[in-house]
Amino acid sequence: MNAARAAQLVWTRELAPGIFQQRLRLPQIARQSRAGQFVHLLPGAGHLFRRAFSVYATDPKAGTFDVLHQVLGEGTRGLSRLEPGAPVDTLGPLGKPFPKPPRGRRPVLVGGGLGMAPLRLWAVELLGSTRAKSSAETRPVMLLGSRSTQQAVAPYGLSALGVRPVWASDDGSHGFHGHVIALLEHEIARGKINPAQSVVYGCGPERMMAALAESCARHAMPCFVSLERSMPCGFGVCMGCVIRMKDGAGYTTFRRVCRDGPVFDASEIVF
Amino acid sequence: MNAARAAQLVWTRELAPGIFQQRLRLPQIARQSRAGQFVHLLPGAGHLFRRAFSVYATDPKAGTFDVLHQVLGEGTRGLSRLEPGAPVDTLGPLGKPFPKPPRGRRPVLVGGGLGMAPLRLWAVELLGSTRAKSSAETRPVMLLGSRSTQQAVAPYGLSALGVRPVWASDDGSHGFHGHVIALLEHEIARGKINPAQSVVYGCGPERMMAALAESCARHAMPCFVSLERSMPCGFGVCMGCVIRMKDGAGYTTFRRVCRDGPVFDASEIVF
Amino acid sequence: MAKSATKVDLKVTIAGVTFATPVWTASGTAGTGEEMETWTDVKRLGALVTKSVSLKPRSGHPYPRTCETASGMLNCIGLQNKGIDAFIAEELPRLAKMPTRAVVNIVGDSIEELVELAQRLSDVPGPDCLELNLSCPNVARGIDQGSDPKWVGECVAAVRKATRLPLIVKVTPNTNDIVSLARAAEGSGADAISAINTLVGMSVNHQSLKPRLSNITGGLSGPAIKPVALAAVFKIARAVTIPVVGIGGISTGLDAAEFIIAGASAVQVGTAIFRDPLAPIHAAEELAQYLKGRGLARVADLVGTIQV
Amino acid sequence: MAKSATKVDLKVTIAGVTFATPVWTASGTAGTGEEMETWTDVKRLGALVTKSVSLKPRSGHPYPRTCETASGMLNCIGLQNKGIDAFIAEELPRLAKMPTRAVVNIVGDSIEELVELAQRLSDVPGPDCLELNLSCPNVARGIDQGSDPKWVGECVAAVRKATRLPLIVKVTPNTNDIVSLARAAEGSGADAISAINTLVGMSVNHQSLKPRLSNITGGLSGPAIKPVALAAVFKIARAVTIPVVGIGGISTGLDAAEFIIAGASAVQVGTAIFRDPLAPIHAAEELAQYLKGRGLARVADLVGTIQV
Ligand SMILES: Cc1cc2nc3c(=O)[nH]c(=O)nc-3n(C[C@H](O)[C@H](O)[C@H](O)COP(=O)(O)OP(=O)(O)OC[C@H]3O[C@@H](n4cnc5c(N)ncnc54)[C@H](O)[C@@H]3O)c2cc1C
Ligand SMILES: Cc1cc2nc3c(=O)[nH]c(=O)nc-3n(C[C@H](O)[C@H](O)[C@H](O)COP(=O)(O)OP(=O)(O)OC[C@H]3O[C@@H](n4cnc5c(N)ncnc54)[C@H](O)[C@@H]3O)c2cc1C
Ligand SMILES: Cc1cc2nc3c(=O)[nH]c(=O)nc-3n(C[C@H](O)[C@H](O)[C@H](O)COP(=O)(O)O)c2cc1C
Ligand SMILES: Cc1cc2nc3c(=O)[nH]c(=O)nc-3n(C[C@H](O)[C@H](O)[C@H](O)COP(=O)(O)O)c2cc1C
Ligand code: FES
Ligand code: FES
Repeated sequence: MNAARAAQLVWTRELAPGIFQQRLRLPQIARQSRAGQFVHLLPGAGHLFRRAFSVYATDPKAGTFDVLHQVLGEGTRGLSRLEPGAPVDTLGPLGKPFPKPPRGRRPVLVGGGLGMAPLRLWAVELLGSTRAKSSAETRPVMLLGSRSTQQAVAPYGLSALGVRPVWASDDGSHGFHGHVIALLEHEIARGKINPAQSVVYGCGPERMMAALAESCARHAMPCFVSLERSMPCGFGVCMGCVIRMKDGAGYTTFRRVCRDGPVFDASEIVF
Repeated sequence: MNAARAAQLVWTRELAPGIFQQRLRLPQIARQSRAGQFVHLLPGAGHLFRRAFSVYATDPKAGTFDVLHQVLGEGTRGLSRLEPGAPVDTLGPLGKPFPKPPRGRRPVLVGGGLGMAPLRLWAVELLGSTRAKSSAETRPVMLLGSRSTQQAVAPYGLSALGVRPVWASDDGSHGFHGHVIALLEHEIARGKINPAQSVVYGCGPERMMAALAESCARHAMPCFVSLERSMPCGFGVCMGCVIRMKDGAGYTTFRRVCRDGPVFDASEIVF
Repeated sequence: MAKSATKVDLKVTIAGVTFATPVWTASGTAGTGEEMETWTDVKRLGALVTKSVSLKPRSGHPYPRTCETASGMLNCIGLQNKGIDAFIAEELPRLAKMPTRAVVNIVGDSIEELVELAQRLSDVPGPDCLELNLSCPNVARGIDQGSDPKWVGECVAAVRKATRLPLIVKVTPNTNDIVSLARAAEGSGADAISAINTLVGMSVNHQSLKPRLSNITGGLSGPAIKPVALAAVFKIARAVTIPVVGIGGISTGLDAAEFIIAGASAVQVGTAIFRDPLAPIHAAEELAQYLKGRGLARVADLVGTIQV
Repeated sequence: MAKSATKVDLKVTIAGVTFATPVWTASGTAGTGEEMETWTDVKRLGALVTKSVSLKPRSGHPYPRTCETASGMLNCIGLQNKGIDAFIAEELPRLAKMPTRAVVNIVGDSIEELVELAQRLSDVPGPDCLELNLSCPNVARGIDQGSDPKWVGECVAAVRKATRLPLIVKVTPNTNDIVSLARAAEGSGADAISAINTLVGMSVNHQSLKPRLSNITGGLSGPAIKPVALAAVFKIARAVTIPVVGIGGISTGLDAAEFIIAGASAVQVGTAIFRDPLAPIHAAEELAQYLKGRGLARVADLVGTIQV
């Protein structure tokens, strides 16, 4: 039997205004989490509902895991203000991880804003499994979008592993001027990404994921997206966090993002 | 027009386990408060209701006032944990103060537990008004009851003014062994208090006030008691904080402790 | 929606009466205005709705009359009030002079009583409007009658005949069909509907094994009931053509905006006054800011703009 | 009350069925138990009450289906479920093996549907009890029928004939008279009453001007409604002789104790499970502590001990 347990806050770092990386200690999460999975954190004893965060980094030896979040409302504000040592009631890891790249396809990781978080862990896992035979052809490519330089957070520890994200920013202040999907198209157009030999993993705002799905479909690239929903329970009992399925009917019209996802084959869902 | 305003917490001192004295700065309260009146404090932004506390001390020159409270639930806990400098939304001063002693009657102040708080300010005011002609006959007498030594808090700054409370404690660890009403009877019996020339002011748990009223009635001493009620508004609009009046009928059966009190002539109310 | 530096006009007109703002006090939470004059600038209130007044004085229920609950409170005040004679003699003269609208809330055990109250209040200066409390859950027969559309219709029709004052009818939420109550009131000549009153609730002390209220059950109010109130206002506003006054858990200007979006033409702030007497005034200010931010010049431009 | 070092027995018997503890899960908040097996020790649950199952599969309403409110939440799941065929084929076998009682909650658009559901569930291993959901506020006709004592009576009578399984009837709080509903159910052969389901509520986004739920209105649950639920349980328990199962805003063992004091023989924990799947188990533990502290050996010793 699993159960919610108290993680211990190790530290909090404000990486950009309102954007926080937090390290928590809870060995089972550090050990079990796979990229794409999330933890459901209780921001404090006074809160009635948990908040979902992708697992951003893990250190199984130290028994710690990291989350990356942006202060939006009371939940994230509460978390960001905790003192080191504070207990954080944690349920997880939850959800299904990213599926492995199909044979012969190079992973292209496309993230918007803090959608980068699960992709960062995914890049680390991909590198771990391919390091031995790591080559230009199998190394993950990472395309990241942000509003501006200020909001662009470099994926934690990735550059040391030799992955350099290609950036796009809405205002052109950070890399490619434009949307990250435009960047993807640009990279395909100039031959940097070969759709026939790529698989896309996306995480970011829903509209971006819809555009990504559309673009991948056009290029006949498999595409997996990680989705967000308001999640009362996070472990599959409330049926609140649903997404509409293309081939669903009756009971299967809607599936739960928390348990049947958060990662879905983009071609199967209705945005 | 008055209005609730932000007082600033100057300091908090834990006088006994769970018993706190807090000094707040808000010149209008410091200036206007009279003994027996109370302030209605909001323990924090997340709280829906205020909490009532007797004004314990004032320093009109410094613009500060003190409260003395015991941590019972969320409200008092929230207050006790505030950091110096924190704003405390304050409504007050509220309620009617203690009435002046009738001519020729020496004030006897009878308090139980933190009921001592308004009596301490009353003693200071009485001394202020009678200091010039202060004598053994007009000086207030103070009888205080507590459960044990541990819980006995000495009235702030009174000994410097020459008022030494006579103590009673339930377990005999602090002064007279027994209830403070028994102490009052004892003082009357041994001639230290002359009912014909005394007026009693009481504050403490309701049962103690009932016993005090009964004792005073028996000795034909005028008696004024300060009462506590759960107070949703504190300024007279909700009709929640009522006490039953002996001579009431219809609308006047119940009166508001917050606005018609909290100080009442003990002979007029039904405990 | 055009966003421009509009000058916002908070005035609203309901049943021919103009109110300085759409944010009023709720009955039973601002007394008869005397204390509000001490603690707020009453001319910035849209209206002062008085505590329910009955024909005869009422003592109300013994203490304890209130208790706190999760995001709300229960009360069983029991309509303590001095009765219409003393109200007219002692309270109305002051109310008449108060620089805000006075909505006098009346309650009765029978239609006859309500008719008499309405008549008495029609011949004296002071009341700008009457609010009929057909929904107080604390009086034995209050709920059953108030949840019967037929009774509501008869009641409103009788009071309608007895007075020329604008009539706001306050309906009970303790029903399966608040819309029928509102329709019945409208059909019988109500000028506006106000909703909601408190929900029946209870609290138990697990140490003493006693109810926390002297009258065992009481009325639930505060933020906890806001969703119930919003649903009621939304449904009523779609079902009637007269204005709706939204009540229930409103503390801020954004709360007020939500009710107005859902269809309310004005709102009342109740329990939130206990925390801060200035709550209705602050809410009106915040509402003005909100309207300005959306480029709306008048409250009416927001009423019922919900997109469904 | 004697306080002694009693060994507390949490077992309760309702309609001839014995439950390990009086703290159950509430319908729609624990699925059909699969996830609860992952996240809790189900044998320490008094019972697993399943999400409502209907005759045909239902898709439910589109996202957004939930939103947070002050001390509560709204939902308009819309009874998404796989229908009785798939339920019996895929869920019941697991439920039958689960080391806790299985209370199967059924919902239907008509009496005939409910009868058929009850029949289908009577012939298969698994269900220890049926709970009739006559109160879901999210389906068009749910409320009106469920608040009509006559319909409730007919419905329960028909289902009663169709099954020998113990019948718990879950009544709606969206009524002026929940007691009549409970009485009607008792009169028609219900073995127990459960109350309450959610209150109708709504939330509005003042930025988008849209309702926060896809279905506009939804059901309010959580601590906000606890006072309403307690009042309902108290009143029902005094009006019927069959056991009452209390539901609404219960998160802790002390909450459970309050309902039991008010007259409930068992309770269900709903929304609190979303915060912590172990909530019902922790509540049962805390309840045992509480009973021990009062020197009570059995839950039955606390039922209805309210001092009024
Ligand atoms: C699987 C998953 C993984 C996530 N990973 C991350 C992450 O790594 N970093 C990060 O910053 N955020 C992440 N989010 C979003 C994060 O959960 C929300 O930003 C957070 O719940 C907002 O809470 P709040 O109280 O601060 O904001 P509020 O806006 O006050 O929240 C109010 C309500 O809206 C819900 N809500 C609002 N927006 C979202 C949203 N986009 N997703 C889910 N619930 C929402 C909240 O749960 C809550 O019910 C993730 C969400 C999901 C579902
Ligand atoms: C006029 C007046 C003066 C007071 N002066 C003092 C003082 O100087 N020092 C001090 O320690 N306490 C004083 N009290 C009592 C103090 O207000 C309560 O102890 C406090 O409200 C408890 O709040 P809580 O949230 O910590 O406790 P909780 O027990 O969690 O409060 C729960 C609810 O019960 C109410 N409540 C419970 N007991 C009381 C009570 N005895 N009086 C009023 N409300 C109560 C609270 O207002 C609240 O609604 C005074 C009360 C009144 C009415
Ligand atoms: C203490 C108290 C007393 C009330 N008295 C009355 C009353 O006399 N007449 C009436 O119509 N409503 C009365 N109400 C109901 C309020 O006017 C209002 O309808 C309800 O409280 C919901 O609004 P709120 O959540 O803003 O408080 C009372 C409410 C409270 C809290
Ligand atoms: C998300 C959600 C789904 C629910 N689904 C059902 C349901 O299918 N059938 C039912 O009878 N009650 C359903 N309920 C109502 C609960 O069983 C319970 O009666 C109500 O939520 C009050 O309890 P609570 O405050 O503990 O949640 C649902 C409640 C929630 C929050
Ligand atoms: S959040 Fe409850 S089912 Fe997904
Ligand atoms: S506390 Fe509201 S009238 Fe006294």
